[in-house]
Amino acid sequence: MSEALGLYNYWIVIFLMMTGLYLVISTGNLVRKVVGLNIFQASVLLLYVTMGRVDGATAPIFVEGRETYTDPLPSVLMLTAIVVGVATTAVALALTVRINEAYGTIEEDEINEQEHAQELAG
Amino acid sequence: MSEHLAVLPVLLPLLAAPICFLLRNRIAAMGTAIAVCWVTFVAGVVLLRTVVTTGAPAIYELGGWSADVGIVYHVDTLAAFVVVLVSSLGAVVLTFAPQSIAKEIPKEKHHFFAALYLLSMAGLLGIAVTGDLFNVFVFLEISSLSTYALISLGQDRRALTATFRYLILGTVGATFILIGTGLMYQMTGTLNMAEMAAHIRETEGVRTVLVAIAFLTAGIGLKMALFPLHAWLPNAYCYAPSSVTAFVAATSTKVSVYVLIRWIYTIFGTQGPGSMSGVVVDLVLPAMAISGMFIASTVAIFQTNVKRLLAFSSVAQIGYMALGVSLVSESGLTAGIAHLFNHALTKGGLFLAMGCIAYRIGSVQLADMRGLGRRMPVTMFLWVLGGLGLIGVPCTAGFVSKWYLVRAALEQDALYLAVIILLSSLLAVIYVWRVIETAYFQEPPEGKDEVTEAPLSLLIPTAVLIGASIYFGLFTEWSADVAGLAARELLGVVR
Amino acid sequence: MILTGVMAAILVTMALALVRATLGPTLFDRILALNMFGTKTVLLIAVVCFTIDRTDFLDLALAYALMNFIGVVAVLRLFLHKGFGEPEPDEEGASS
Amino acid sequence: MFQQTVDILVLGLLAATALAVVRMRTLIGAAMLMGIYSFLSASWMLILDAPDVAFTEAAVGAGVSTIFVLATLSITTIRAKRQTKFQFAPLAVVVLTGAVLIYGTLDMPHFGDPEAPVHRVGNRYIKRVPEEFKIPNAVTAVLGSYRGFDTFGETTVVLTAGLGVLCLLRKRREDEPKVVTE
Repeated sequence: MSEALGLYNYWIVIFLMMTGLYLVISTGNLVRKVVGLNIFQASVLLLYVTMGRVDGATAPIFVEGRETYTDPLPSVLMLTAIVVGVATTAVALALTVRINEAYGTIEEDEINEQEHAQELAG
Repeated sequence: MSEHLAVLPVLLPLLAAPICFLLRNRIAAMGTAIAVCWVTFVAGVVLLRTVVTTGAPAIYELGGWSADVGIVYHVDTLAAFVVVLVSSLGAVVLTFAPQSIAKEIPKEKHHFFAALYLLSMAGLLGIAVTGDLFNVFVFLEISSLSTYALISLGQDRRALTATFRYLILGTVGATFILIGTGLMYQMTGTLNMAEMAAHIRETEGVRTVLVAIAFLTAGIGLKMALFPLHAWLPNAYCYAPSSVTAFVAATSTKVSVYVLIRWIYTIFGTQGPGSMSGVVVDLVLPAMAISGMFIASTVAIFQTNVKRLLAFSSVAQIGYMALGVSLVSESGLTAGIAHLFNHALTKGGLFLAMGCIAYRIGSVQLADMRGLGRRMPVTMFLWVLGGLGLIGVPCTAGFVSKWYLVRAALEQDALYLAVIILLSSLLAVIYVWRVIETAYFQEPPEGKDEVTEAPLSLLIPTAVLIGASIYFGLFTEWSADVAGLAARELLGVVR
Repeated sequence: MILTGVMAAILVTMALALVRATLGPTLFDRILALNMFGTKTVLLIAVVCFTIDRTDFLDLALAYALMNFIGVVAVLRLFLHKGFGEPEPDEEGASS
Repeated sequence: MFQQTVDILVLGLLAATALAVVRMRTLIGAAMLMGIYSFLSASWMLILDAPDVAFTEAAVGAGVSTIFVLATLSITTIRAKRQTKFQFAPLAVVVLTGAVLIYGTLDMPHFGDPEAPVHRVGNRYIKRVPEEFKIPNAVTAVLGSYRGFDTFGETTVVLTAGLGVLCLLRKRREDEPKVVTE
């Protein structure tokens, strides 16, 4: 029982990560792919933050009268990872805009069709 | 000055990138970028000399914080070798670039090209020198994001979709690396690779660490286009601007191979108690490598676009490197590291030659290259020399590393591996011959404009890379010896 | 104890807002659901601050409220001309 | 007990949101649910005593990312094609990856364990920050000084992305993206 409770958080976080990954690889719509990627990355943040947690501790901002603090390092790493994630999202969305200009669609199968036609023509 | 040497190759291009962008003038931006690249190259060579002569890795504590709390740069022979590899190829390819991109990229984007190119190079160099696992992720993202933008500069609209696919797979790979890093961090409580290695020996057989290794390997496998994970590579190489293809093909995947070597040998360990990379090295890596060597080479034979042919050949050649790494012996590792360098020169040179061809005939289709041997004799001659290097003909650099690889296989009494290496080289003969046959023994297409030799500013960088690949095939002291030294260091055989 | 009750109530409201955001059917429903979800987050943070006894984090709730406000304004600006009343097209060929 | 109840409830809500994003057919709906997901995960981070990440996630994840996605939708299209057939391969990949990860959790130190090895370096910071810096926030100290180079790298990532986006979206003077026939 304690095993299940102690690891419950990790399992849910894994479920969240895999949901994001599933959306990335299963959908053919470019915007939904980016949304999935976002969910995937946001869930990895939760994995790290979950690790840093210490029972009975408080946030690592020092105050009078508190002795134990949670681990500051996972927070630091994830602050970097959030920014990296949003940077990737921005580039991916800019690409989506350009693809929509060039192909008139953001559906993968329609793009593939057009590319195939182009390949045959060329 | 000398105490800051370790950080210099990373900081120079990193700080020059925004300057190039702000200059806006395309000539000034490209000029600055080229100058910075060559200075970086010189710094890299000095760094390698220092590391080799002092016999100890150069340690640089960023911000003055020691390894237990801060980030340190840890430059051993292998890292310095990769720095020289990336900066030299970066410099040569960028020297090639101005004339080439003048035809392929709109003029108002040239300063973007210069800035992104420098950022990509800085990211790759940062991965090479850092001793901190999370820092690898950050610099990997710098180099990846700039590479995406560079590839999307291609003329064809398919460059956009190729980039998008690369971005999705690359980000999934990077996130896998982030998960693996997190699990390693969770079990060891540190991000410094040396400290991590020390703690990992205490936690023998912990399942979390095994999973971390699996995720790190899968993530970096995506980044280095190890065989079944290579889906992004052919189109990305095919539709990127010529100079971008040459740079990415020569450096990006090679640095990923370096990261894999670093993780397997420095962190996970390969022998002794507590070594954790058994399954990866014994089973996964060789299987992927060998299937890649055969399947990708076979696919390459049937390509009608020469750039894509070379891209599939790259996937196959990554297999040779991975195989060398997986042998866990001095000559195997030497072969892997030497092939890293030799293949970077050869493939860089070949893609530059493709750039020359694209510059003159505006196409990289095999059908349009008919009779090119007579119309662009120098370029095609260089192409043939590079092609021989891909096959591994004696006197080329490709031969040296394959020779080491066969020797490593025989040392382990794995005769079948030696046969496999030779057989897959035969496949390379076929696809290289297809191009040679088309260029030399077929009549040029009717009704096309007369084509002349590529301008010298394109030919000289191409000749430098191809020439270097021949030079290092004839005189192996430098490349193979440094590779051997790096291999001994990684295996813990102290000089 | 009373804080636990408040927390539970807020979480239930959040779940209801989530249902509305999922079902739609119009863009306006979704925007309202997003806005409501943001408001509930602000309340949740306030309650959490009191339960973990770090009232200095109440500032965070302010920042969330601000983000929520800006977010909703931005969404409304972006889709000013898209028409909020009709259900959104979700299929190729549906009227937009 | 309170902590556990809240954990289970908030995590359940997170899981429901993630599933809703996958099931969501309309693009605007997916974007909004993504915002909700970020808000919720930010709240959970606060419950886990990581207010700095919670703050950044709310501003950057829930705010900026969502607005980026919605802006993209407003200039491209809000139509999404209905997925016709269910594919088995992605689900298999995801289930396999998830199973590997769950296998990995079996040896993990339990949630909130103060003795977990993960706190090795963190404890050094907790000890050293009050001595070496005059600021109360340990996260800021680590971010700005001990691991300042990562932060520098992060800034460079933003620069790179900015350059990339500008380069992609800048209109070509001569022509629109053209179809090159080979």
